[in-house]
Amino acid sequence: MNPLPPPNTPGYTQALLADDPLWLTIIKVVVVFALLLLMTLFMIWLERRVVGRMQQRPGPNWNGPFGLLQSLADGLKLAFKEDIRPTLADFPVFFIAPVISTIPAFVAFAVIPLGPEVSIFGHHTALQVADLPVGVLVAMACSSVGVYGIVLSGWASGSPYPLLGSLRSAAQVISYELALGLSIIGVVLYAGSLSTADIVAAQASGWYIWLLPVSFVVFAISMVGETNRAPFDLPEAESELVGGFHTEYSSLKFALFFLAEYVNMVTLSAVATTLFLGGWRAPWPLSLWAGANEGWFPIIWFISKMFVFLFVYIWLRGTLPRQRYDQFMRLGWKILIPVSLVWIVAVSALRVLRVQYGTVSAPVVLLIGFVVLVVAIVVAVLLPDRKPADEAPEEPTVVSDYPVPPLDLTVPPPPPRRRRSVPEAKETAAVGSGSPEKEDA
Amino acid sequence: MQGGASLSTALGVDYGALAPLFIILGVACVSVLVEAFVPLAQRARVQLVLTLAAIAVALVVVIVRATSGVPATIVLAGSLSVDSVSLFLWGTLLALAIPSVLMIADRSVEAGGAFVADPEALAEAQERAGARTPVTVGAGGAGGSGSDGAGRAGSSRGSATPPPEMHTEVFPFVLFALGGMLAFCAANDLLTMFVALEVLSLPLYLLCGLARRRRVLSQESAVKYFLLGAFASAFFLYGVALLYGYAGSVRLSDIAAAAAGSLRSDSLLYGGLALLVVGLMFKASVGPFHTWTPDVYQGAPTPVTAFMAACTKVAAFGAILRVFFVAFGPTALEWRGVLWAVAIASMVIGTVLGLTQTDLKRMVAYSSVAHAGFLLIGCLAITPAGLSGTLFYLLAYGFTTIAILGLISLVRSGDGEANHLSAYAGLATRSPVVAAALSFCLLALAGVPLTSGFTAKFAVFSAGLGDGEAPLVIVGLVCSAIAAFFYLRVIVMMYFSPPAPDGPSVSLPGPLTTVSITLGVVVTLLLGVVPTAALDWAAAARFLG
Amino acid sequence: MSALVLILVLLPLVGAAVCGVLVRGGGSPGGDAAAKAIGFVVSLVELVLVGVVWAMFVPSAPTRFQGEISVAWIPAFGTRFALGLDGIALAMIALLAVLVPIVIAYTAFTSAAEKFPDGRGAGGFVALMLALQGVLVALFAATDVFLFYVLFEVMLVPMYFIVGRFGGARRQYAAVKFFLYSFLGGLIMLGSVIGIYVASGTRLGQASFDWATLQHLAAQLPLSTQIPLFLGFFAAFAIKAPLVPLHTWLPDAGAEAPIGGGVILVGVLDKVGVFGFLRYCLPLFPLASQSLAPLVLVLSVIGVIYGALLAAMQTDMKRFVAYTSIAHFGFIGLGIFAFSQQALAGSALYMVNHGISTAMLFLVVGMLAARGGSSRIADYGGVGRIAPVLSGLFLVAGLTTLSLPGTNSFVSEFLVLLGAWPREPVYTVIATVGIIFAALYVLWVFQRTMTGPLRGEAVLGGGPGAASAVAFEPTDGGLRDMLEDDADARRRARFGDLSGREIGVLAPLVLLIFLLGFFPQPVLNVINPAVSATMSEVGVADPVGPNGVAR
Amino acid sequence: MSPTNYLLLSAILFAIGTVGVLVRRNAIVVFMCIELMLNAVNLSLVTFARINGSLDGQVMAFFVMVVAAAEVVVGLSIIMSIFRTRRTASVDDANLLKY
Amino acid sequence: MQGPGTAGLTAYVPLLVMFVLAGGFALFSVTAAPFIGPRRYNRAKLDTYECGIEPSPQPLVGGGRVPVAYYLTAMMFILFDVEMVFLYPFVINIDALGLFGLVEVVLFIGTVAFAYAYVWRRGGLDWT
Repeated sequence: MNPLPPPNTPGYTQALLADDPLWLTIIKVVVVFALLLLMTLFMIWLERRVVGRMQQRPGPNWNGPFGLLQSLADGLKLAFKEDIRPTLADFPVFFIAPVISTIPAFVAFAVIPLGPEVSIFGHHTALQVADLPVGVLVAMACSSVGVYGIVLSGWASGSPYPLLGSLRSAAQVISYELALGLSIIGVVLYAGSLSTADIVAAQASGWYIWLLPVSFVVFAISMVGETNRAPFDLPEAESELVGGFHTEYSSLKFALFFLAEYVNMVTLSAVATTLFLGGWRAPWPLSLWAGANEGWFPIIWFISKMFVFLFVYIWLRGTLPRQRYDQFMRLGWKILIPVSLVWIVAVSALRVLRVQYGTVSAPVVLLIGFVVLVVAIVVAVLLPDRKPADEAPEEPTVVSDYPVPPLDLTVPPPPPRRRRSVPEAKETAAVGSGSPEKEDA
Repeated sequence: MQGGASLSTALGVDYGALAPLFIILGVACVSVLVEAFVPLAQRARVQLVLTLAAIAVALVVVIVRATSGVPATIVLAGSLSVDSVSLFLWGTLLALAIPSVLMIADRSVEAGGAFVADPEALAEAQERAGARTPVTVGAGGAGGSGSDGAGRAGSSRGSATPPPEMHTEVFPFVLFALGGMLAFCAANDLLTMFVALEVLSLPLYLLCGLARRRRVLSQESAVKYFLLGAFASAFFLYGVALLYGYAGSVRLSDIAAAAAGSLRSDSLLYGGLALLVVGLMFKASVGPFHTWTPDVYQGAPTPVTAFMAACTKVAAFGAILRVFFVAFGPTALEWRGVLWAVAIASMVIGTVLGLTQTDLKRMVAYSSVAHAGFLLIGCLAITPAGLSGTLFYLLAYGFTTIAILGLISLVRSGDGEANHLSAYAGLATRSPVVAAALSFCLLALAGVPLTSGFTAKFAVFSAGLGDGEAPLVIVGLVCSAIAAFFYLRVIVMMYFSPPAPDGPSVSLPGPLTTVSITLGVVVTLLLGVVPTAALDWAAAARFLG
Repeated sequence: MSALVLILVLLPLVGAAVCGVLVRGGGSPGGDAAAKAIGFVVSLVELVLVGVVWAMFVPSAPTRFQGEISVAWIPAFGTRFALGLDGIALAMIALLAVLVPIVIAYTAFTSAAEKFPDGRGAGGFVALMLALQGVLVALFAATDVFLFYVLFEVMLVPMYFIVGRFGGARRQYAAVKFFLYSFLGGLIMLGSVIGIYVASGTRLGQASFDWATLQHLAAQLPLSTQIPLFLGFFAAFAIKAPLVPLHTWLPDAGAEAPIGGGVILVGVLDKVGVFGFLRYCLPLFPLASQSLAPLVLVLSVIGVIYGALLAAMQTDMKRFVAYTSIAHFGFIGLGIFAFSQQALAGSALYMVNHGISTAMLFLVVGMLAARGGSSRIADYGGVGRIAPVLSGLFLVAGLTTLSLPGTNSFVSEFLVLLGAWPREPVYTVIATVGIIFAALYVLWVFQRTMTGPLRGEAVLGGGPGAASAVAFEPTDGGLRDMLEDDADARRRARFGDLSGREIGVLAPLVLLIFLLGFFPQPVLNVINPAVSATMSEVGVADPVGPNGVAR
Repeated sequence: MSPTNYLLLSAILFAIGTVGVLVRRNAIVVFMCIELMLNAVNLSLVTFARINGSLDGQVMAFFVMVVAAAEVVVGLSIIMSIFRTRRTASVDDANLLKY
Repeated sequence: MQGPGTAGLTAYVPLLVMFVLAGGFALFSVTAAPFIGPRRYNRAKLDTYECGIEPSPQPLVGGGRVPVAYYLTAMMFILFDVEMVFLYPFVINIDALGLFGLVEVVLFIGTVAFAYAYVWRRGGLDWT
């Protein structure tokens, strides 16, 4: 391979990892894999505890210290449940769908840099399974491949609820993947590279959360949408779709979907950390001490940052009611996407100006004009919509052919102020306490 | 176009040269916004005015540039070549687009327009009708555009409520297609050509499926056109890839250079050429690659058929000319034989199958296949005469076809157009003017002197004979003699046979259609009697390698 | 004079336009009548103008053409709108100018005007006829090959509509057949036109369509290139002036066309073919025409015999006329490709005479058919008894058709045979047999229809009287005479003799027949210079001396 | 391994797509075969770019992707419309238009 | 965009390993499940789950009519996804492209914004 470029320059980690012997790679992979499994078990426990605490109840506290083994017990119990294959199911697909949704969740984590250069058994390497020139894209690709598992599972179940659930989840994942990708663009712009390690290296001077707040917010929101988590857990909205896409699944197949969901959470939190929170870099006061970014310490910083996100996940679930599907899509299509588009234009405009002209000159004004134009268009778009007439003939289609519950319960859209009104607060509790039963299915 | 570095070198964009293209595409985008923001009541009018204005301005720009003698340039990092040929083709395309747009916009022949009802208009119509029946899901239009109205508009036609307005999206479609055509026949590298090909095809696919009457027929034609079109463009693309592998560039001139002096194996070159030609021939509905033509011509709304028949042919043959002359001129001797066969096949197929048709639109389709063969004769003569002849032929043929289809769209029975030959029995007694115009145009297609058809045929054939294509020319002459038969059959029907008592009615065309038909007929006559100006302009056209 | 030529072309077209507008606009009987009147007047004016031109025409002029006009038309192709008259063209134009008013008068004004299909008025017919005349005049006068070709094709359109709109029962079939044959021929010719254009481009450096230029070019063209080009032209002309294998459209068209249309079709339109031989095939491709002459001669002679035989076998009078003219065209072809001054002159004169005689025959047949309502020979018999004038004129027409000495045809036919003898004795002899056949078929038809006792559906009308007549036929003298007188009386009432107008229509033709029969000289004077010019262009020595004795 | 193999692969894929288009009768499947052809072209484009050592091929692949996407949108909408009209996506059932 | 001659495919080996490991795990689970778990036959259990009621006759699996809105969403997704794909290379070498590139990208985004506005106004994004 080509000689090592100097440290902290783009491509350094790539070159470093390129020299990894196979055994080292395998070790890393196994470790990461185990880490993810453990994180899943721990997350389930943590979620139930935290949500329980938020709802003034203990949550699981019987098996093991603080009920830590509860989720392990659940997993084992699932393994010993009967594996049901519905007669109408398209068996091969039904069989392979959980696998498809599981694999990418794990693979995506491989590109996450957990720490700087260390020496393992005397071999110099970076705490990262793989650093690719297109690392970020790999992460995104994996997250979007995962949806295949969901869609196929719903399709293969041969039953209306899973079908609709999978359709919903497909629509939702692709919608929010757009926002996700657009928000990443800002980061890539400043880092000038798609390699995760380079991005982390580029944040030495400052985290991108400060530089690109809008991108961060968009990413955070769409991260939740991407993982089908509350308040965006519409694919498995019990109140509408029974179990959603995994209605017909049981036993370990069900467990795999569950696993995939939580691993996705972890992975995306890790990605968010890498992109916006400086990855394994020590937070501010600690970063004053040079040693904080050396050796094995950074793993601590990284995991703790990651847990911030994970906690927010749980927190959201505990507090927010599930959105209605149209509200949810509106949020994604009518707010996140235009905002991030405008944001990208603005950021790149500023970037170009800073690089090319120190000062503001005539073409700059013209350019601002362009940006304003785009903004104006988007604003014009934000005008109050007319009642769209062309959906009217479609509704009978939805209910036409065979008895499915109408996709969008025609609830009259409540004025925004009545969002946090009493009955919906009740629903919050319902949702919050809804999840444990789901696990004990 | 050519990767990052050369992009920045291409900063200097010659806006003067590209003005027509920019105008058309820009206005296309604007008209999308019009669709979005202008209320339903004014939409159709605004769209029509906007579109016509754009085309007219672009035409003026082209003419000014062509007459002012600005030297030919290659713009946008060598992707477009604005030479005299491009200008001629642009002028032709824009000139042909005007009558087509007029026909498309016309709402007098078919009440409410020839296209599917606009969902909003449909909703309003239903409110007006008091929403008697629950909406039945009829033909779902493109992208869920509620063409459910089709069936409904048809059913509620008898009732008092006027049929709802048509989809005004057709105008942006037409503009985008037009822009694609402009780029297609001026493309100087194969990648641009491919992109332009798609830009011109995709809107056409959609337009074909939007007929207000005979939804299923129309949608079928759209599906067929789309599938076959995508198939052909895949071939085109593979050809591009092979040529890129051969020459290391997709620039036409580079390919020519590589072909001229290279020791590489020519298998890539000729394989690429073959695949490329397949794609192009498909678009031009030549010879064995014509299978989509009759179906699409029949199924598509007649104004769209006119637009396709005229403009697509011009664009496609413009591209064919450019490829043959600029990229493969040096190696002409090696590949010309094959294309001779193609040309002959096209002429024979078009003629023989045309004899068996009883549907007028299908007949026009097959005649267009035959005409494609004649045009190919001109293209295969890699000489200035061949070039100018083909260009002139395109101009003449386009106007005649538009006029014919416009006239066809006038003959209507209870449910939409009556295209069957028998419907034309005794048309002359019922509406002499229409019959006269139609028979004049048919004679023009047959190539009777004093019509543009004859002048064009003469130009092409003389060019072909001058380049030693005697066999082709003879076949062409024989074919046009045979083809005269099925044109005459229509005239016989119209003039000599007594009108059927319950025959179709000839709807009185509104101003728009009238203008476009008149334009077509007049140009056909002028190009037949005093073609000098056009011929000179065509003769002055030269490629900029 | 040039202006005059131009007017000759434009006047009928304008007239046609006016009539057309009148008919289209009104469709009312008023418009129709006005159209007829105007059309007739226009054709008369045209006739007068032709007379003037004839007077101004100088036979001894040195130039090939007189009264030339030449305007650039399509520079890109080097075509010019060029007109000019030589003797033959002038003769043809004159013939046309004579026939058109007669036809119009017959169609528009005689009581026996045909009942056109589904009540179409004669106005449209007049308009089409004038248009046809304009095109034909331009065609004969054209001195630009391209222009000639264009008119050659355009000529079809009005004729197509004349046959198709105003013809008999199977008119559609006939019209389409006519159009397709001619159009096919035209396209083959187009090939040759383009070919000679390209050839001139390569030979002379700059391509041209000018007749004179191409004629000079002819000297340079090798035989190998001349032959295909010649064949192209020849095919078109052979179809137009039906030589035998290509003649099948003519009987149909002739039979189905309205009488007036038939007159112009057979009388003038077909002459375009032989005119083409004289004007284009021979001068432009001399070598080819010499080497291919035997082919043409064979065809012509076959045409003579074949036409005669089939004419004799016809059961329909119109078809009969058509076949007779096929036989005559055989003679003309023979005369042309015999390459001698006399034969050529004879053919040229024959073109005129045949026009007149065929017109005569057609008209008479038409009048007969108009009375009997049928054109089958078998439907008539003994017409002479009830319509003596008609039968007399029929006889005149027949005699000129079989070219009895003293009628016009005799002169031309004699000239042809005389001129053809020294070079082509064999063909001449065979052709002479045709004359005998001609006598046969003409007289046989006359005898069957005009003489003898009254017979036939058309005459007897199949009424009760008819039955009685048949019944009483073989009884003895006195009673028969009485019965017959009264029967004749009855039938005269049903089947009148020619009206004054009809006689007026036929009179000029009869006059011409005998006039040209005794004094062909004026026409010959006009024709001869053109003929000799053609001879020199072909470049063969005249085998016949000035005094008509073979060298 | 040598780039030629990639070219072979792309040729094979292209052929498979072609055969599929010609053989299969379901509009959607035909459509997928066409997409397969396009991607085969992409492969060969990228390979040629590697051979020629220029980026143009990859850029072209980008354009092809875009075009393919546009085609997917348009094609799906058309096929869906006829599917909703006739409840079938088989090309054979679309037989109102006789040749 | 990385030109030819980067680290090549070896950099992807770890991903492959991870893929194999996760895949093996998942496959093992799904195949093992039937053998570990009990099997008590019960027709109702194998029926389609419809809240306990007798399942109504089904159309072909997946052959049911899918609401148009989903197709629309898919198409919009393709549209924007392609846009995104083009934005990445742009931002990677934004400095090289400079002002021209910026103008182009603004035009590009603007063009997509037109379509976006159209879909929005015509209710393509509304689910009610």
